[in-house]
Amino acid sequence: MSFKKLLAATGMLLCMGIAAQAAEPIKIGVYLPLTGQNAFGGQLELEGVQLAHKEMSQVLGRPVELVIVDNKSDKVEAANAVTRLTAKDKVTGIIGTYGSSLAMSGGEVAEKAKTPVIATSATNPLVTKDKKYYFRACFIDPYQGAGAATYVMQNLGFKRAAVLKDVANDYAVGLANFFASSFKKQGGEIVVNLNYNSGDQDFTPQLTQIISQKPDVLFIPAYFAEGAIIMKQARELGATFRIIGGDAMDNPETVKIGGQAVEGFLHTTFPYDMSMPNMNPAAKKFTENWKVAFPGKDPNVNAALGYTSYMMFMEAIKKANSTDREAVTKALAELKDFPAVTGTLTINATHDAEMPIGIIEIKDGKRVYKGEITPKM
Amino acid sequence: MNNSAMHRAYTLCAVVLLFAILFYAENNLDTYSIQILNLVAINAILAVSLNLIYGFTGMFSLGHAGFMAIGAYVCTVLILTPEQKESMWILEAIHPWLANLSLPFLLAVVVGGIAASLVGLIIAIPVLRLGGDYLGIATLGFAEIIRVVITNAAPFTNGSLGIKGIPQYANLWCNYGWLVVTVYVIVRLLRSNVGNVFKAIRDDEIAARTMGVNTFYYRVLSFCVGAFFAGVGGALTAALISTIDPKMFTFMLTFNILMIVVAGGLGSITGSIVGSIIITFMLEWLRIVENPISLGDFEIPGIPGMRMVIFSVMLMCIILFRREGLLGMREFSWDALARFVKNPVRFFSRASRSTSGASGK
Amino acid sequence: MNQPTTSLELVNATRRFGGIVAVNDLSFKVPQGTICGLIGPNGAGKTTVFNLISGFYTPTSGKILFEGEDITGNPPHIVCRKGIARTFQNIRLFSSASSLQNVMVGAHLRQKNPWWFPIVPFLADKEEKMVHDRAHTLLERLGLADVANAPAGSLPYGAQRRLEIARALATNPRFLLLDEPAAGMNPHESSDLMEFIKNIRADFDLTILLIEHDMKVVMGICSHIWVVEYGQCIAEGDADAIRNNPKVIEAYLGEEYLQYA
Amino acid sequence: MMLTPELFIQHFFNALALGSLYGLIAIGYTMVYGILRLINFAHGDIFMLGAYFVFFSTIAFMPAWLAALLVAIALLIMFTTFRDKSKATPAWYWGAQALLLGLAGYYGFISPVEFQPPWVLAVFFAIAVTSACGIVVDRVAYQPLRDAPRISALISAIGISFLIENLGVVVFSGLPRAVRQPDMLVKPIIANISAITGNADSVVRISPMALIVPSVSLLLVSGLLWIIYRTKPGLAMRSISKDIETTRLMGVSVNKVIALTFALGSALAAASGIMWALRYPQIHPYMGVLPGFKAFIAAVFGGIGSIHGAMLGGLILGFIEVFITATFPALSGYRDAFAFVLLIVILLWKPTGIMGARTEEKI
Repeated sequence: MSFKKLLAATGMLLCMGIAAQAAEPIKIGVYLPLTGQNAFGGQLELEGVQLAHKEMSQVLGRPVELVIVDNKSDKVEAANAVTRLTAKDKVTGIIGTYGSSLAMSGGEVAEKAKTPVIATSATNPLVTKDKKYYFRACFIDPYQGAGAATYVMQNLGFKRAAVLKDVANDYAVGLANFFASSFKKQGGEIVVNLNYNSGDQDFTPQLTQIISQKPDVLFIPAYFAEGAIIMKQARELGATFRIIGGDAMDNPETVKIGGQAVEGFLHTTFPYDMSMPNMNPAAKKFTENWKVAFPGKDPNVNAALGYTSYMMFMEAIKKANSTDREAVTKALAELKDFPAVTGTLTINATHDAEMPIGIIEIKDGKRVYKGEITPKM
Repeated sequence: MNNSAMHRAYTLCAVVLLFAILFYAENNLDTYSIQILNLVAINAILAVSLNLIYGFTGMFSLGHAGFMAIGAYVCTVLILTPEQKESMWILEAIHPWLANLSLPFLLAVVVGGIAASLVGLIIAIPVLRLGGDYLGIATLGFAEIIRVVITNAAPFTNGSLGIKGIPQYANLWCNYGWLVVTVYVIVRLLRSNVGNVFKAIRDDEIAARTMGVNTFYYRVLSFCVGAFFAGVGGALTAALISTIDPKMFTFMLTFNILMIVVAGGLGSITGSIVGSIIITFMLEWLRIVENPISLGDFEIPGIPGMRMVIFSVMLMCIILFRREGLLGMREFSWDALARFVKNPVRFFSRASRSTSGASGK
Repeated sequence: MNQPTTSLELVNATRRFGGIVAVNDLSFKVPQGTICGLIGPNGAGKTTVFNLISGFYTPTSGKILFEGEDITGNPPHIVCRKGIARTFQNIRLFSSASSLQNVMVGAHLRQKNPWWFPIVPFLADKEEKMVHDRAHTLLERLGLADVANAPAGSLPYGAQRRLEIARALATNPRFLLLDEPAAGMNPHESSDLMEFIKNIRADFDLTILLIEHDMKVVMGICSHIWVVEYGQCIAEGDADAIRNNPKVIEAYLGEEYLQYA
Repeated sequence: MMLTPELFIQHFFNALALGSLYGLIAIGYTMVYGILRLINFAHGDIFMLGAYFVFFSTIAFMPAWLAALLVAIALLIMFTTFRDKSKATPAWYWGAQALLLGLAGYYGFISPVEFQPPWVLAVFFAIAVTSACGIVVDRVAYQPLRDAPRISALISAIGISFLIENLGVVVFSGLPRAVRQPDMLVKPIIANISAITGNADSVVRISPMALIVPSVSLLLVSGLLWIIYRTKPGLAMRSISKDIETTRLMGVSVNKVIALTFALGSALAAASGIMWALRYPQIHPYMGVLPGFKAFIAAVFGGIGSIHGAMLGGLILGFIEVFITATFPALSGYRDAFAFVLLIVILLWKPTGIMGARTEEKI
């Protein structure tokens, strides 16, 4: 009798213990540039993460808590942020960040702390290179650069390209280089390759030079705001060539800033856009939820990547059936055919998400999803 | 004389105690706290070196970020293995001179410091003829030029891509070791007659020249010693953060160090160290204001950027209401400590009356 | 009596600032071992002469010779090393440093150690002690020993003047320029000062040239006086000669006074 | 590389516009430095505020009550600063205050409407509010340190500059914003220059802003010179820059004149901020940093303290930047360093600048 009582009591205690444990939240860290020069991307992605969190705020029967840290677009702060998340907040995994150099800085810390991280839109190949714990929800720049080159070459039939890049920005320098080498490899010619510096707003000397070289197309691996100004100034100077950019141009503001000047502008991006035809179910769901949550704002690809990163973690935690960092890492590395907003997502050997490249054209002030391209690497 | 031998022994004990604390910290604190401790040490090195240039020799230099960049890049290029370099320089191949260079970390830090100090020398020779705010702007200009050159000299620096995966050699021992070296060297210099000459130049350059002081030589000397430790600080930052790129070394960085120096007290080494402890911790602590705070059901959303606003306001208050900084020109000394232990009330009432207390450590 | 050797000599020294001629074709010789005076009304160019000698200004034309050596255009610290020290009209002490440190700066010229010696333990101790002791001795001789550790800025005025002289003496000069040493002193203090100047001249084997407005001091200790007006020397001679020179009286007191007298 | 006439003309106008903007900002630096011997680090941020205020009044459909309130505060600051305290306050002063506060109250609480003011109004609004900000900066950061060593004030200047930038991030958010350009400013002017080249189809395209900017700048500078050389406050300013103590003894209210200097300098910075935003239509809280530095360099180059020098320095800097980038495209990555190299060269060669007067240090 007393033994049974004891057993029951123990059982009850055990149950309570489990219940208590269940109530304890799973912490997911988010480190994004919410201030500083990359803030525009970071804030969009944060909104995506928050939307996903609202949608799925529980996993394994435990609530999920987001720990959001601003890395201020600063690498020292990024490393600090990851240190804090791993050591102080003891998160299961981390989402972040926009900006490859920030991701690389945080990645070193995460690697040492053996904490899995999913980069939202850090596209530099070095981010996940030789890293066990760093993953990404996006593709990489060599692939994107090759995609842009292939599209310009194959679909548009251009042979003469010019490049104008921010020499102080690693993303721009990398992407420009991958574009140029792929373009040349395919038999094209880079007629002129000019630089500017972050923060410059007067591109007229460079553009005047480029116009005088008469290229067919100008590649600008810029961020949207700068890119839009470049296009404006180019059109003002009478440029008639096509202009193509990278994923960082993918922002509703591009059209707002650029106005008439961005007409006909092309850019590569991750395969999600609110205007895309035949959306997959995940994308549809994201779009609808977004419109409810942020009625004044168009859903955008950065938010989609933030959203996807969060969902990838949930999937991995479910698969691993654990919040152990190692187990989650393993589950992430094995993630395959996950139905994400940006298409069916598979993590490859270098921890990049394999997906086709979307091409968007601005037509009549509207973004038109032109289709997808899968370059041969 | 006997007294000073005692003080030397005390100081040695204090250093031993410091390392004992470090030993405890390394084994008991989480990586986040250790990271902050590391930043404290590096900031202190940088602040002390800037204080030597500005607080003790009176040269308003805003070029610290430039020296840090030189130290960081030189050290980094020297400690990476040839394979790492090959895989890192993905856009432009690394310059063949550098490809196979490799040095042990400690030596690389020293070389980084020497490089910074050589650049300091090259800058000093033309610029130190200027005085006051012009000197500040010219050194700021040089720091910017250094940054632009680093951005564009891809074969040497990997340009804007920066360098990643730097081995994290800069642990607590290394950083605090360098801090002790920095403080030792600078305090020894300042307490010798060389230090008197520095301070003479700061107080009245014309009178110093009349006293036969080759002010240009001593200013260059102080500038280069300061640049050396700034370079060391930069090298340690690189080996702590493990990635560097030109954007890290902007005026913002110089500003933070300048603020540590000003807040601690111009012309006080103790002040610089106290300042770097306070400001480094405060910058971390202020992160709270950017996180959402929930008071029961009511949630105050975090305001991004608020932290830097509060930080700026606090610093403005120091500049406006306590211009001489927390410690003024006072230094820690064992005598002062003894006085404090004996009678704290009297200690503070005396301290507030005279700003220049006993010197030395 | 032999012709005394010349310590310092100005040869046709001229200094222009834009259109203004501050020192105009000025020549004089200061004999070794004497105390000489340079007087003249305010703005006559006396301090400019000192600045020319101590190297802050380069003469527009003319030469400055010290013990036969041409020191024209040498920068101040070289002039000092050659053996010329000076004080300033408006005291220029290193105000945040202690008296002792002030004097030690003056004594730094005696140090031969490279700058990094102090970093190495014990390496520089001997020399530091030498400089320290030398500075202390000087303070003692000038009656400042009890304020050795006080900040120079906190000293009373007279002590500051003496400290400035002590600091100048620490550079081991053979020639000392004193710019208005008696300024702001009462008659009692200035007569003490006269004794003091005479004593240091003898003790340190100096030649002294001083600028002074206090005629009692000038007349009392200077063996030779030059009167400068508008950058030119209008009179020279010993105290009596100057006192009775009508040009000097005119320069100082104006023509009316002359007629009145 | 060789410049064709077409390219040359095009670059010329680009350089002219950029240089005028640098010049306008530089004047603010030079005025403050001339009077206080202080590098007003916050001037670049004042320039940023000017751009933001015009943005908010034209693009963001700022609520009218907020606009009216801001103007009211701005005018209040100016009136209280420049009011002659020895005389009785004129009735119109209180009348104006009451009217503005009434307007603010009406729109704010009785009939809160959103309206988009016409351009001219928006520009005046922005300039008034920015000028007030200039005065506030002086009050907060510099006035308490008037008797402090110059470097203390300089550190305070750096501090307030960072404060404004960080406040900008909080208030305006760190996101860059697009400025709506009126259509008439976008359509390029196409000029046939076959008369020069002899080639029938040689055409240059010049943005209207590239012509408007220099013209407006010329107008503003003439106005400023008139104030400085033909009015009583201008006389007081010139006199303070010669000797602040004596001017004070002459019974001039020095702080008032300094406030006026800040107001005028900030108004010019606001004007250049507005034109900058129209020419390079993207604004963000850090936009003032680089133009600020460059304009300061232009001021030093021209001879700090000299208004003509500042304008000339700005133009020269603009031309150097544009033409070096244009002639040596390989150097385009070093563009931001040109200004600093120029600074160091001028400091070493002639620290007083090309139009500055030499001053001797008194020993």
